[in-house]
Amino acid sequence: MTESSRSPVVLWLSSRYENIELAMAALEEVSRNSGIENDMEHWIGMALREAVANAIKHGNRQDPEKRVMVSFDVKGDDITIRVGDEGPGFDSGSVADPLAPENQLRPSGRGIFYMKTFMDLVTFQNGDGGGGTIVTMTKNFKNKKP
Amino acid sequence: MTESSRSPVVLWLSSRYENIELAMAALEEVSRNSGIENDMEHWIGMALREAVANAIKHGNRQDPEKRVMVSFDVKGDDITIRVGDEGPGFDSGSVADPLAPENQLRPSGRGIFYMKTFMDLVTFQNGDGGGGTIVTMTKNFKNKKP
Amino acid sequence: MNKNVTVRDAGDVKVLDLKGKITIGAGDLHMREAIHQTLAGGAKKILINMKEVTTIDSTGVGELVGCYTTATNKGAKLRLANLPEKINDVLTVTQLITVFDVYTSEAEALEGF
Amino acid sequence: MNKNVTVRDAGDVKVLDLKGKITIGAGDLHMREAIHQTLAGGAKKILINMKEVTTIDSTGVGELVGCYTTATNKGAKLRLANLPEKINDVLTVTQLITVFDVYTSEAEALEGF
Ligand SMILES: Nc1ncnc2c1ncn2[C@@H]1O[C@H](COP(=O)(O)OP(=O)(O)O)[C@@H](O)[C@H]1O
Ligand SMILES: Nc1ncnc2c1ncn2[C@@H]1O[C@H](COP(=O)(O)OP(=O)(O)O)[C@@H](O)[C@H]1O
Repeated sequence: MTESSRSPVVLWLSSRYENIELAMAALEEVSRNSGIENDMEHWIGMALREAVANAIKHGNRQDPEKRVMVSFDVKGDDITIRVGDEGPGFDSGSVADPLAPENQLRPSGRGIFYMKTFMDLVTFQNGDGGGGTIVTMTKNFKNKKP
Repeated sequence: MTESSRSPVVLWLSSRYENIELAMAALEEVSRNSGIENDMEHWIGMALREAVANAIKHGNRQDPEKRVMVSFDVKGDDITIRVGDEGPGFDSGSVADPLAPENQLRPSGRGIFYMKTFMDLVTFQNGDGGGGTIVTMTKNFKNKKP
Repeated sequence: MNKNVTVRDAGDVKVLDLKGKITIGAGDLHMREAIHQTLAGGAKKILINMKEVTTIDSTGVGELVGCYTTATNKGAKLRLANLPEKINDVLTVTQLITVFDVYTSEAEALEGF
Repeated sequence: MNKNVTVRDAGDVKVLDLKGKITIGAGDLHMREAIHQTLAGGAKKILINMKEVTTIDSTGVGELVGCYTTATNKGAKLRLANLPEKINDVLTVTQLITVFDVYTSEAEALEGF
């Protein structure tokens, strides 16, 4: 194993919620191979759950024919996870703040917030021609949790 | 979940032996979602290990830049697993029989035999232009083990 | 799918024991159903015991919030007890820990309910 | 990587306790090293205790065969004991179960070694 790039792994999953556990199983393996500790893995896993759930729900609208791509890349002490879908894309800048008092009792709208809380950096890209979303999340897994 | 086609899942793994465990983790999830029992999963997993190991070793020659594709498809009571590599391809017809007396003490040459023993049907295809091998293995997981 | 909610009585309090993952597609709907059933049965005091919850995602958190609102709207009280540290953290970062009535133990939660 | 071979003495027999997965990239080389070391140390009787082996693949089986050949070539005897059912099945289908000297228990294997 070289230090510079370990365990590049890509999954293509059909859009079913049960496949979230498959992405989690992959994270578990990647964590084991890269020395990511259990607590850290838990928080990264939390962000991964949210990203894959959004790709299935909002992106692919649970169409099992549409795929969710999940990739894992470890370089040094950084893990980068990408989650892509074949959905309509969206404007991540206009998502409501779940901490605003008027949103506090809303039953939804916390997923992206959790992703940003538990990872160091989260960015969203829309695919060419507006189709699809790719979320890129990075975390230095040797740092303490938030 | 519809009966006709559950859990299509595709993995793209870099050519490292440790990623075999990732394919196994995926099989475990697929098995859970499809009602494949533990003993049956063990034998299917045995075939999967051999196929992925061959793709990494003989196909991609452990070049981590080259990818191994693993896909799972469940239709009714049949699971179909495909394992693809980016290697030179080979002629599966000319592989030596590991049960022949002169081969019994050879330290290798049993992988394909195990795949065929533990699955119902195993076929090999070479990619276009001779590049790559795709192994397709099918098993009725409601049948008894061999 | 494993049913990961069971309901029991502690005096006039309905106690819901949650277990495992409260996540999208998994435990999220069971909790809602159980709460709705107990409310439909006329319960005015509901205690959610989170001791055995291993993971909760934003959907699970949303369900908790929804159950809290539904209970309040029906004039019932809802309390949470035994939050594992990680679950506590998840509610804390979204500032929900102050919205919910949270107790460290079941005994404490039942007292003066 | 977990070392999944430990070596101990039972009289003049070297007992190798294997554990976990004897598979490509995992436990395959440890076994070979351990056998070579005990042979280099002059051992003439080696017992492989497979009790804790959960999985063996064709590479692991190949290593077993290789160890058997190496031992035989050095005038040493090699026995296997405590094969879990699935491991036994894997050796049976390739007709290796008759090649190896297999015993159901360690005591049986040590007797008259
Ligand atoms: N992959 C995606 N594709 C399209 N829209 C998305 C995607 N991810 C998030 N969104 C949009 O952003 C909103 C906020 O997402 P999130 O914070 O995860 O909360 P929730 O999923 O509970 O609505 C969603 O309601 C949806 O409109
Ligand atoms: N994916 C593959 N690409 C190229 N050659 C392969 C592949 N899989 C198997 N082979 C060839 O078939 C032979 C027999 O394979 P197998 O029965 O698995 O035994 P072993 O891997 O121990 O040699 C290999 O030695 C190799 O030459």
